[in-house]
Amino acid sequence: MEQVKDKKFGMVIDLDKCTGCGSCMVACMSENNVPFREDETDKLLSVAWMRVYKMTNRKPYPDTEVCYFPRPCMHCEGQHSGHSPCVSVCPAVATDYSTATGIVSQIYTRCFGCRYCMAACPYHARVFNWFDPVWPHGMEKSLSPDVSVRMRGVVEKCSFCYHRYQKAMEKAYVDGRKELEENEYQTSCTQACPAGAITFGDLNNTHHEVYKIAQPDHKHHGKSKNPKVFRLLERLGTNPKVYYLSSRKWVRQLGDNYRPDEIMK
Amino acid sequence: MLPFISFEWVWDMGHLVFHGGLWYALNIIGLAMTYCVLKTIYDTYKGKGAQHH
Amino acid sequence: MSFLSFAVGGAAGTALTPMPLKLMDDSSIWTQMWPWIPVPQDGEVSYENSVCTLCPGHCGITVKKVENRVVKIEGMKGHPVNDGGICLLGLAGVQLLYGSRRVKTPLKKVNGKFVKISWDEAVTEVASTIETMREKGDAHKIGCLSGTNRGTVPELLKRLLWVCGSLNFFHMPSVQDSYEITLRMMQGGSAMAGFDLENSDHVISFGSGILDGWGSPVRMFRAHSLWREKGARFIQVESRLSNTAAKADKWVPVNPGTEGALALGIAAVIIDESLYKTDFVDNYSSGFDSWKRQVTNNYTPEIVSKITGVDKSLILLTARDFGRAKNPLALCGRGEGSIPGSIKDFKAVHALNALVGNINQQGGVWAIPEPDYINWPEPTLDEAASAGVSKGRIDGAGKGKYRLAQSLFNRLPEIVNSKASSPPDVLFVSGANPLYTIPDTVAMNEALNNVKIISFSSYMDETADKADLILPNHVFLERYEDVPASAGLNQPITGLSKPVVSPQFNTRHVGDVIIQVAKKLGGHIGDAFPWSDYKTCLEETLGDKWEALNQTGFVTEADFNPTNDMSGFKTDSGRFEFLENGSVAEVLFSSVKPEGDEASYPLTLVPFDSMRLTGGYIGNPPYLMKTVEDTVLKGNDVLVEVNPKTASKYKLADGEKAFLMTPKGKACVKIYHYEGIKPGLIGLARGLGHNVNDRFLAGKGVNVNQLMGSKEDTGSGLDAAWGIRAKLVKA
Amino acid sequence: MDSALIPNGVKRCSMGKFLLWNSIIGLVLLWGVFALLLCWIKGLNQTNMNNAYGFALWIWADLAVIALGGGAFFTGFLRYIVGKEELKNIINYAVLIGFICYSAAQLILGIDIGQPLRGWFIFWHANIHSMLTEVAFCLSCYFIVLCIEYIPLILENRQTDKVPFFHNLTHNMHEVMAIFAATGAFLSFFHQGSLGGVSGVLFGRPFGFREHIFGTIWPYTFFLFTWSAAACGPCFTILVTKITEKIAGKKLVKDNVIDLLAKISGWMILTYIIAKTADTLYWAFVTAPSTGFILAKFYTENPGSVYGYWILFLEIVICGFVPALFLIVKKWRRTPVLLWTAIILAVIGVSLNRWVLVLQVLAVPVMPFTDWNIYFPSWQEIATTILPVAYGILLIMISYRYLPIFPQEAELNPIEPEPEPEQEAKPEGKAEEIKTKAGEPELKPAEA
Repeated sequence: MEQVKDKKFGMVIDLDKCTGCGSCMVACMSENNVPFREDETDKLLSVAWMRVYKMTNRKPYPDTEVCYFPRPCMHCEGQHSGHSPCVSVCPAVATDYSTATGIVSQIYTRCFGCRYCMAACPYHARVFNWFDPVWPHGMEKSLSPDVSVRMRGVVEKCSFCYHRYQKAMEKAYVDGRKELEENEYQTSCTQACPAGAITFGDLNNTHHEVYKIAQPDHKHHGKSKNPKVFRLLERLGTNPKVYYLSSRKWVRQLGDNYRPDEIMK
Repeated sequence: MLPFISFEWVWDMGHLVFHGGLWYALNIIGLAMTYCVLKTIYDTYKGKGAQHH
Repeated sequence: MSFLSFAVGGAAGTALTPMPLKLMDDSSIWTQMWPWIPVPQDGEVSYENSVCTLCPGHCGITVKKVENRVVKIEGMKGHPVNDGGICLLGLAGVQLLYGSRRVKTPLKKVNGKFVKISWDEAVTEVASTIETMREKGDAHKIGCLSGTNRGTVPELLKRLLWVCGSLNFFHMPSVQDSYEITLRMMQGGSAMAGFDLENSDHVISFGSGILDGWGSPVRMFRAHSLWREKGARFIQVESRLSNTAAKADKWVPVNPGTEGALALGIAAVIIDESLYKTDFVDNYSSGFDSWKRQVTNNYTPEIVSKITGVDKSLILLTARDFGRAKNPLALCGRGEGSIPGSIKDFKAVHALNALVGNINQQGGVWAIPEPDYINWPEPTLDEAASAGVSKGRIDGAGKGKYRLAQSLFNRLPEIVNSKASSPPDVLFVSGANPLYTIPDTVAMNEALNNVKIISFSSYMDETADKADLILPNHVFLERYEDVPASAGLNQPITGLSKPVVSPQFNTRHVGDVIIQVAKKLGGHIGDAFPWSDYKTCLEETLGDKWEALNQTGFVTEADFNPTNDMSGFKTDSGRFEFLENGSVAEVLFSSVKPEGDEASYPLTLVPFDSMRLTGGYIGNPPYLMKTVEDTVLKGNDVLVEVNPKTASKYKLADGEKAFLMTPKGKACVKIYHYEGIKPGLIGLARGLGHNVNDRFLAGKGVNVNQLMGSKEDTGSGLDAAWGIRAKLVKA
Repeated sequence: MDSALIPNGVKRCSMGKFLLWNSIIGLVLLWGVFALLLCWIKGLNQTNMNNAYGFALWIWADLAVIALGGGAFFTGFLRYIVGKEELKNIINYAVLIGFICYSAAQLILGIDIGQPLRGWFIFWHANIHSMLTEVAFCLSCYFIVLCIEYIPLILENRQTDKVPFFHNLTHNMHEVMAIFAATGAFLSFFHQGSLGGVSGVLFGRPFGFREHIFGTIWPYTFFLFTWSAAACGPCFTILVTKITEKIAGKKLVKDNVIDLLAKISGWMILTYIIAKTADTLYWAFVTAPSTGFILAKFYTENPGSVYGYWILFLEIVICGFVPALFLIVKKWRRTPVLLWTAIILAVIGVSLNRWVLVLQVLAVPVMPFTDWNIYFPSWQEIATTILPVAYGILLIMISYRYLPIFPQEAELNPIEPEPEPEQEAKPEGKAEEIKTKAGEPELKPAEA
């Protein structure tokens, strides 16, 4: 029997197309039963799996430029398989790296809220439920049964809409297939993005659009061969699976830290 | 935590070393304490300790 | 002692049993299923297509349901407007359906407080109100304000007013009105402006927030992405680095309010360097020569540079690029387009389009015919109605200096104050929230003080709160409604919004209410509404479209293609008019001066739009509030964008509290140092400062309309204010 | 009233004074318990932690008390394994302090985790690759050892000692204490080290990350933490002993004992701080720059300039080399002022080190477009951190009153015939006052 090949689901976000509208954030919230509170202006207490950062080139008017930067979970692979910053530190195996999909999972009922993973993640992709989630009377009707509601005191994060993968696989299984079509499994943000800035797929599959844009060099921990494509904080060795595309040099440079002597050249 | 029971368990070097060390230490503590208690029961039965007072 | 031994022994014994382990296990299992954490109910999943009517974009949506619950709204694949994409407001539509802001039953204000009434009582109340007005001979003092003027629901409202004796049907104005007026003046006839964005290779936007909610947002985003893919150029002319400006290939920072002058300046260069399309100008236009003279004489790059603050070289460069492009396209209308703006700006920009010959051309501006499927027989008016109708409109729209406008609700405070004509005594409000969205809300509030407001609002918004009677409509996910046109789309489209779930509360379709009120009134009025209910009315009206609409959710005219069609000009000359009536004054740019004097108000407040804040009649749902950046709102404080240079001049630190004062009002704000705003300006987001019964929205920030004034455009009578003089004082 | 419980040959204050001070400290304790309940019932929104500051005051307090409680394992190691006999005169107190520190750490961890009822998952679903798992296991095991070491002390109370079983148990446990001490040292080596690894393994946090020994096993901070706990823990033991002496108004441990411990500490600190300096230099010039960070990025341009180079100077020079020299040079360590200075500096030094490796790690922005995170604890966090301090003081007060903690006390303070109970009580009471007021700032970082 033919062995099912390991997937490496990943994303390319085209920062030239991204308008910073925030639809990806709401698409994610709505899909994943993300709670909301009366005051959501303290972004460090806010539960959001996808966050759109705004960065500027820090030049004065009128040379100012702005670029928006959507940041889901990077689903880091690390330098050796599954050694992502967060998975390696979780004391209770509440988060795990799947070598079959490349997805970093989070088991809410297992997490006991030590927040070590949050300290480990340089992307702030992980958020803690500081508060009990409360849906105003009637609004709980909008909750999706595909994703469980998280309780206070646990960490949560983007799952690349893993439940969608499961649903797609179930369907494929019923159809007698082992492999999914590219469009069968797409994340909620990818699907919603009105600018079509997000491309999602299998980075191991050379036919997938995401592979064609990201051009990951698997021999070098997935580093992109496309000069316009970069990953966030690549130098830390996190080996993230979310790639960014920008035609602007300053944007690409803001994706990582550089010493002054490196910026010179 | 326990082999065979918990699904996190993997039979690899890491688990053997880690849990080996752990159970080694726990056993020493347990055995030493058991020894103390048994010896104390024996001593007390022999009437030791009371003559101090 | 024996008890102590017993207790100690018991405790030690218990500790050795599996009980502590069992308790430990149980307690952790309890934390995994806390009773106060909701468990979403599973069930059969189904999908239904509909149309989102939360903004004029009218995207197709696919609603995901579990049993009879809506759990997600997604963009409809294959829809001509959005093809699968969806904006954040559309996504958060579920929260409007189930949200706490809903009006759950008809309400009547008694002694300043709302009391619940039955639908029979509500319908009777409305009928008797109309009856009384008619008996008093005040039928013309019944008014209606609708969010839109297209579709069967506004038409039913308009019809009800008409057969009762009033022509005072208003709709909320926007840039769509400005564009219609512009097209009427320059191309003749009545049509909507459509933009063939996807086929343009060079777009210049004069302050339009094409990525901030202008037009049909999702379609604009898709067009922008397409430009990126095929390398089309996109230039943004704006005084603030908006999201749109941030995405532009070139941001042309301009003095606010002078965008029209820049358009004429660009035209002058194009004429000067003979980059314009002689074919179109010579064969299909009229008045070009005198227009050309005016432009080239008065809008040389030097002069325009002085007016706009844009470097001469940049003007030349921008003009040449535009003139040389294959399919250039210029857009007008500030921000998301909620304020109509100055007609002169629109005419200047439209003339620029004509100059490069892109009227009814690929990648150009198209005249989209108005939807024509509503063809109800003219009703018979009774005596009271005829008397009322003969009194005409109170806002003067369609006559004299306001001849170009259809409706001028912004003039209401002025009408009340001047007592020139009689203000309405009764006002129906449907799909609008004028007490929040119309600039100078204080004046609007005063103007409505003596008006009996009958609201059809689904939500308890500012206007509904002031109403005497609320007859809550179903929200868009619960009702049928035809959705004609999509703002700025390059093809005629009709959509159908369908009920995907049964009504959650004791609400009723506004169409049904109108029909029932009419039947209650009886006579000619009842006769004018021959349908048993709204659905029947809709079905009959749509005729053969009904089937298709029910199946696919939208119908388009497949054969619509106006490119190279130059026969469509319905002006007297049958040509494109550079100059209507040959008037020189029309060419001359006149800046709409912001209200207030420069001496006491050295700065200028400019409202801005963003996708994350809805400035319209529907306030932000909770998920949208979640996306609002902390540089816009922090706690309950709104932040105003101030250039660091300006801030240091007034010694205002980043994050510091200050009072923002305009001739219209005062508000406490926080300072946000933003390099992307022109020095001297204060940027304030539209869409905050709601005063509604929703703790996720209310009391957060300041409603900019409270600080803004209205400025009547000389060309149309519509509101053209883009800013107001202001000052900042340390708190 | 309770004279039958008080050890033979020593004097204690009156029951009234004792209870009065007990209740004052008890009030502080209750305040802490109130805050603790708030955190448990309402959740961690009671703190000023946030998604950027998932680790904060509490984790620092944990790391610090474990380091300061390191005096117990290291003194035990010296006493039972190395064979420094003199240290038997301070080992009891070292064990008690260790017991307080470790129970405090566990209490704080119990508040710190978002789901306290699932705390045991760390054992049951253990991920052995996580430093925290190693910490949890070794820490719990070592706490058992500390309990075992504390039990004989309790049983040596005049009344319990009369019971033959307890007397024999005490005797037998003392017989095999070396085994427990050895196991304790083994466990401490690992959990102290693992605590060092907590930030050292965070390769997503260039401020905390360190190179690993053999490339993969443990970061060098693992050894630095064990070493620094062994070096500075005894200083804390000396400090608390000295404070207790001040409060009790009498000498409790002979100078030669203190002197020996201080000397060993001195050499330990010196070797540690040299290693720490080397580590810092390698990190500053090799490890961090390889990820694009230069030292200035960690220490400049932050709000209020809270995090500056002064931290490095304070930690390495003022609280490292200075106390090391003070303790190594015989003349200096025998000068009371310098001894006091040295032990206080050493305690501050190790606490500062833990602070930096918990809080500054999270304060430094890693994504280039984000800003520094600044944090200040909420009153609930402070109260719950003071809670174990109060608990520690109470336990010391009770233990000191009823247990023969200081074997040399009777010898150093022979009871004069016909003592006046009033006079006896007064200095004790005053001393208690000093303890709570003046003693607190020093005790806080230690036992919190």
